[in-house]
Amino acid sequence: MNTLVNIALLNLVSPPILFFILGTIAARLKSDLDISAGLGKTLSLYLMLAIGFKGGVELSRSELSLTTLTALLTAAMLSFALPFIAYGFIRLTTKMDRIDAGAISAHYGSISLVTFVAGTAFLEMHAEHFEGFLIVMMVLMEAPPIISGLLLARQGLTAAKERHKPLFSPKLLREVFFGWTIFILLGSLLIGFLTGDRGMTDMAGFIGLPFIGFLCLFMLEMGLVAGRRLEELRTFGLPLILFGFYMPLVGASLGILAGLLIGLSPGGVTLLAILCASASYIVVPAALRHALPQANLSISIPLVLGVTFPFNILLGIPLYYYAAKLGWSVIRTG
Amino acid sequence: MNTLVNIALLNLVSPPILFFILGTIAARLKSDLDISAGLGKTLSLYLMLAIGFKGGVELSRSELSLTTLTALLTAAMLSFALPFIAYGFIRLTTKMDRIDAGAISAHYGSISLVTFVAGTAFLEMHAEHFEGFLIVMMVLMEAPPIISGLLLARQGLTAAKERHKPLFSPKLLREVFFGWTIFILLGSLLIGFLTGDRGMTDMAGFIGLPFIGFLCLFMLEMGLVAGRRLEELRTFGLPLILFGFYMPLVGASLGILAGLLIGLSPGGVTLLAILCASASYIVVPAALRHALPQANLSISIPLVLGVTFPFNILLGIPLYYYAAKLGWSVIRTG
Amino acid sequence: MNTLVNIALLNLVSPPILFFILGTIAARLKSDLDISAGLGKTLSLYLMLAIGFKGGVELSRSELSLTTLTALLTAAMLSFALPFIAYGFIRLTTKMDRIDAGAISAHYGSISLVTFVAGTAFLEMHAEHFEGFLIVMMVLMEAPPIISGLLLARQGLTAAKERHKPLFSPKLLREVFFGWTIFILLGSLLIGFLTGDRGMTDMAGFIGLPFIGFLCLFMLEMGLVAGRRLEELRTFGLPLILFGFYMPLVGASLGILAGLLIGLSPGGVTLLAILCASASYIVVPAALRHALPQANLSISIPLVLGVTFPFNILLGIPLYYYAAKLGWSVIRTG
Amino acid sequence: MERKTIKKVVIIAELAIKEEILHIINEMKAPGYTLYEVRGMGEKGVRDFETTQLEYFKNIKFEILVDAELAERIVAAVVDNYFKDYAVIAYLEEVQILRQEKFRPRQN
Amino acid sequence: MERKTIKKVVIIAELAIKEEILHIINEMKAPGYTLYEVRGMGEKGVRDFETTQLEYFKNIKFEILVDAELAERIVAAVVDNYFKDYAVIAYLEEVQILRQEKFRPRQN
Amino acid sequence: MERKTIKKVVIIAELAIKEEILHIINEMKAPGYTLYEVRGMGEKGVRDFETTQLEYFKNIKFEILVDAELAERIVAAVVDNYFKDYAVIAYLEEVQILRQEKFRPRQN
Ligand SMILES: Nc1ncnc2c1ncn2[C@@H]1O[C@H](COP(=O)(O)O)[C@@H](O)[C@H]1O
Ligand SMILES: Nc1ncnc2c1ncn2[C@@H]1O[C@H](COP(=O)(O)O)[C@@H](O)[C@H]1O
Ligand SMILES: Nc1ncnc2c1ncn2[C@@H]1O[C@H](COP(=O)(O)O)[C@@H](O)[C@H]1O
Ligand code: NA
Ligand code: NA
Ligand code: NA
Repeated sequence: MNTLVNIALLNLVSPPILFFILGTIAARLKSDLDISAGLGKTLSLYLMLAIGFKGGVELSRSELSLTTLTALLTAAMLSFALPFIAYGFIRLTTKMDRIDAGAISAHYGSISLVTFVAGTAFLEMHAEHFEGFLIVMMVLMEAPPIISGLLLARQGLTAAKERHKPLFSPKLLREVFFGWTIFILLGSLLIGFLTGDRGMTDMAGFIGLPFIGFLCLFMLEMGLVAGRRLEELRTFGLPLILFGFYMPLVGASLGILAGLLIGLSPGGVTLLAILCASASYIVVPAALRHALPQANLSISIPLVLGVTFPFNILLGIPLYYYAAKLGWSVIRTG
Repeated sequence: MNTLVNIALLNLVSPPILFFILGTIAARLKSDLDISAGLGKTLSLYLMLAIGFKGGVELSRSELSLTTLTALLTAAMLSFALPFIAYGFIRLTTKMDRIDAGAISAHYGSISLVTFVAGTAFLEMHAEHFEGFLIVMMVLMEAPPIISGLLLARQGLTAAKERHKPLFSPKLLREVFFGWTIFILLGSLLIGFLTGDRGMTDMAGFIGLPFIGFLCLFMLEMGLVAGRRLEELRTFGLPLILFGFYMPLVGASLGILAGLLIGLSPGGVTLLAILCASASYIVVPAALRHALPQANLSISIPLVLGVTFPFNILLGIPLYYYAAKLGWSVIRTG
Repeated sequence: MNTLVNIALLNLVSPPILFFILGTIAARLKSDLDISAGLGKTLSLYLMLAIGFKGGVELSRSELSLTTLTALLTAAMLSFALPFIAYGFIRLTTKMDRIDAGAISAHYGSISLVTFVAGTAFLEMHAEHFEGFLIVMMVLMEAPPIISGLLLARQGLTAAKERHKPLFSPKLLREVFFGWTIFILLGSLLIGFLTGDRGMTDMAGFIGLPFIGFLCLFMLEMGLVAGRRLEELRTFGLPLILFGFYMPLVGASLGILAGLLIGLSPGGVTLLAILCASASYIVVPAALRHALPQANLSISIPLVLGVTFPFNILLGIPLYYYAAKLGWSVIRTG
Repeated sequence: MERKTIKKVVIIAELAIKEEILHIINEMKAPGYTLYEVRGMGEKGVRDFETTQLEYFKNIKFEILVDAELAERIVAAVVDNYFKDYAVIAYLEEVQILRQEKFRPRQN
Repeated sequence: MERKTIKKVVIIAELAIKEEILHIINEMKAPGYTLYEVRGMGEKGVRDFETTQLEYFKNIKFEILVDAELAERIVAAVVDNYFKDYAVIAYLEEVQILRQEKFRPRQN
Repeated sequence: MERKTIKKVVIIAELAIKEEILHIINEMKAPGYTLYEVRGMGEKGVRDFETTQLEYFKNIKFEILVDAELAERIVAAVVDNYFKDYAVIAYLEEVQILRQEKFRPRQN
């Protein structure tokens, strides 16, 4: 039977995870192993296109229900709320100023696509189905935390003129709503939805068969990226490092609760937990460079990539899955 | 039954077309969605290798017939003739000088590989077979229009010394005959021909299964490229814009007539129409930079990429197919 | 029945070889056909990941035997010994100084992954199985010849301080042991070993189906690279050019003998021969730039890429296979 | 050939403000610019990675050939708006050109 | 260390004439060159795209360290042959080098 | 604005010694550097290929803005250690900067 340990081990010996570890080791040993810039971008593009398209086809099979709507709403609200919690923890446990604390909290409110994709691969391994609209939920969780993060950080801005300039510059809005990640995700989702199963037969040889392989390459790069960030954690205080570990747990717990409440499948609950637990390192930082240039990304990035991302990939995902199943069976039987 | 409308709609909701549209929208909304340079080149390389190889295998199955030879000859002649027609239209309807008119006409005499590939994907969707030598026809249509275009443009060169310097510099010849597009196309065709079905079993997992997926990525980029060129059309006069729409129709009609005369299959006729209707934006411009540097490519490029390419992809192909089938049945029954 | 001629011809008309030839022709004709930098790196990465992973899975099926250990030991020793032979030939037949002779000999002691991969594809064509640990043998043959090559070259260093500075700078050691090629090969091997057949089912759609296609792209680039080096051979003396032809034969013969002695399968013997016959153009040159900067790589590189690599690919592999089979049947029957 | 001497404005900055700098260039009607993708290190730390994952660690470099007067204004605009919060440096060099008119501010 | 001052010829041009410029460099026996892939904007319009589809919108930049006399001849050759029809600029800078002999015209 | 003049050290070298040059830069506490991937030709032959297969044919270029004194020391270190065996050149240029303090050697 699937004890937590079994699940965790099975996860650790899956190719994507092992390639992630390989990448980390390579980075630590200062190997010259490197993923060419172009390939990195291509792989993200591929993952988003594939995951979006699959989700769209999935959606085209089920009809829009009330659950869907509540789910989408919940996702947006959760991601908007999380930064306030994160901010509280940081301010309580560290001496970080409002600006950087707000910036970090925005990262943790938002999501990491790769963690989500790893989650879907993990669920596949356990033949666990999930709702297609979870990809839409993911997309809806990218932007809101930026707003709450900014609201929190703004308190720290000394210059009045900076504090009172409009929260959303057109630049920020474009960054957030027309950003390429969202664009390719929603676009592929829509295309998958429109072309449905016929489209899937056309695309299966591209987004189906080689998917795990591409994911492995991508995880290899993530390992390299994460491994290189570890260095920078040296200078961080313990409280901040710890935050990188427990914040995902906090997020996941909320995600699981919410998921159970709105009646997602076990797979769906797991993915929502993963979304809440994961932290952004692409969309949010890019947005903050414009909306909050005073924030120091060399704190948030190493924390997200060096601590939280590996934690979720290596231990978090199986843990969240286990908890989701548990909660689910409780409800069922209860 | 397949009315024109059905065919057109079926085309519009196929993944490649939808990704093209997605790309165009992204470009219009100034999204930072972008296809890394390397990937762009790789995708063209892949498409040419795949299409060339498939054509070669196809050829290896059928033996060389007289139709083949007449077909190849027709293709070369058609592409040589088309620029004169195009040139006439431009000079009659616009105030453009001889040099630029000649340059543009060369683009329209020549072909666009992607349009051709989209055409083959379209035919596959309709389970419509086509002759393998059509890829050879395509290759033979790349160069001749450059010659006729140059002949026309030369009239506009004021400096006598320029007008009388030899038409083909060695540089131009190399550009045209050893250019990488032709090289990879003919090369793969030859390899496909030599290795035949055995080669196909080796390559199917590469050029077969993921083909549509790669095409989608490529069409996404084409959408971005096309979308960005639209801007520049603003400054163009209506007559020129219109030319971008009706010239493909003129070309297609001639292509269909010729195709029916030389007895191609409905699929073959369609593809010949597509070749005549499509306009070059890689080989011809590159060649003209050397052979006719006085020509202003910032007129031809936006016209080809912003008007003619999208028109062929979105509406042209189904239209030409419909017409080809019609013509074919007429002949059959007649 | 499989005469040598049949085998050789069958090899010559396989897609990878034909694409290699296509690349060479393109380079000779100065076509602008080019493989974008990023793609080149990606392809090597892919080949190494795929070949390593497959080998690992292969290993996971067989249990570690004594043959394995002797095989690994033999491989390392062979590659350490070969440079002394190569050095002897060069010094006897050319006027080259100790430094360059030592440098070249290091190249020929070491191995070329692509040649090895081409060999595995060749064996597949002949439904010939080989031992999974041959990939480990390959990895073990990369570094030792650098040491022997350095020992030989050192004699030529005039400056005493250079001659007596430690043979292994930490830099060199890192270069050799944490170099990305070794890292990805061994890493993928280990991952393949750990995940076994389950891992293979996940990865088959990535490293299985499209493998030959990727190899073709890679061979196309190798053809371009090799073709461009031919130029530089002009200035080389005949004895050196000849060395590029007979040295692989010498290496292969030793490889076959050793392979038969330690009881490898016909496929295994062939691959060991290929490893001994092939010469390095990535790992060794990179290492020598640091360990022996005085060496002139513009002698070794053209020789390895312009002569030995093509020779092995076009003629060597079938020849070695034929000899291996012959030797094997002799032993069997005897 | 006799040469004129004009200024080359050099701006090395994080990718994030590329559009902002382009905006300044256009606003001030600079006759042109040349753009490089670079990596580097400075006050704001190391920005020298090959991966694309982390766009905000990328650097770009602008070179703008203009007359001294416009050069000063461009540098001033960059310094005033971006030196505090962004990774950016700016400096001037002197170059000798042939046809001065090519490097006059655009009229349109 | 005492320095010598020599010229740095800079040529920024559309990719289409790369081989032509290399030809000039070799003809004139320049001791060497350094090549950059760049993007930019100028009289001939914007040439600043990341896609490879449109090769003829790409720019390259040559830097050639040579003595003043050869510098003038290289620039002259480029200006005379390509300024009219192609996207190209050329200018000179002064640099201080250590070992002048390294930057003398090639003999062979 | 009044300007200060400082030195720009330029080092163009084969990729193989990138880390060595970075080491010198850090050792000497240079305030920063900018790195380019370039191609080229020189005494040590042509190093101008687009393929990645042959890493040792790649060139990099370092630009380091520092005061004259440190500039001399950096160039000296490169020349002494690498000019004999490696493909490398080094030269100096003068640039005008705004805020000198930004380009003082690092203290830490
Ligand atoms: N002293 C320097 N020499 C050369 N380039 C520099 C120097 N200082 C800064 N840079 C470049 O300018 C970028 C931003 O500088 P900074 O704002 O000081 O971090 C760096 O990433 C480098 O590319
Ligand atoms: N004023 C300028 N400053 C910097 N680079 C320029 C300037 N003008 C032109 N360029 C560069 O030279 C290329 C060709 O210039 P042009 O022929 O004027 O279009 C442009 O694409 C730019 O890369
Ligand atoms: N005269 C020169 N002008 C510009 N760049 C040069 C020159 N000489 C050498 N270089 C650059 O420096 C690199 C190494 O030079 P070398 O050691 O002379 O081969 C070359 O590959 C070029 O990129
Ligand atoms: Na989150
Ligand atoms: Na046409
Ligand atoms: Na060998």
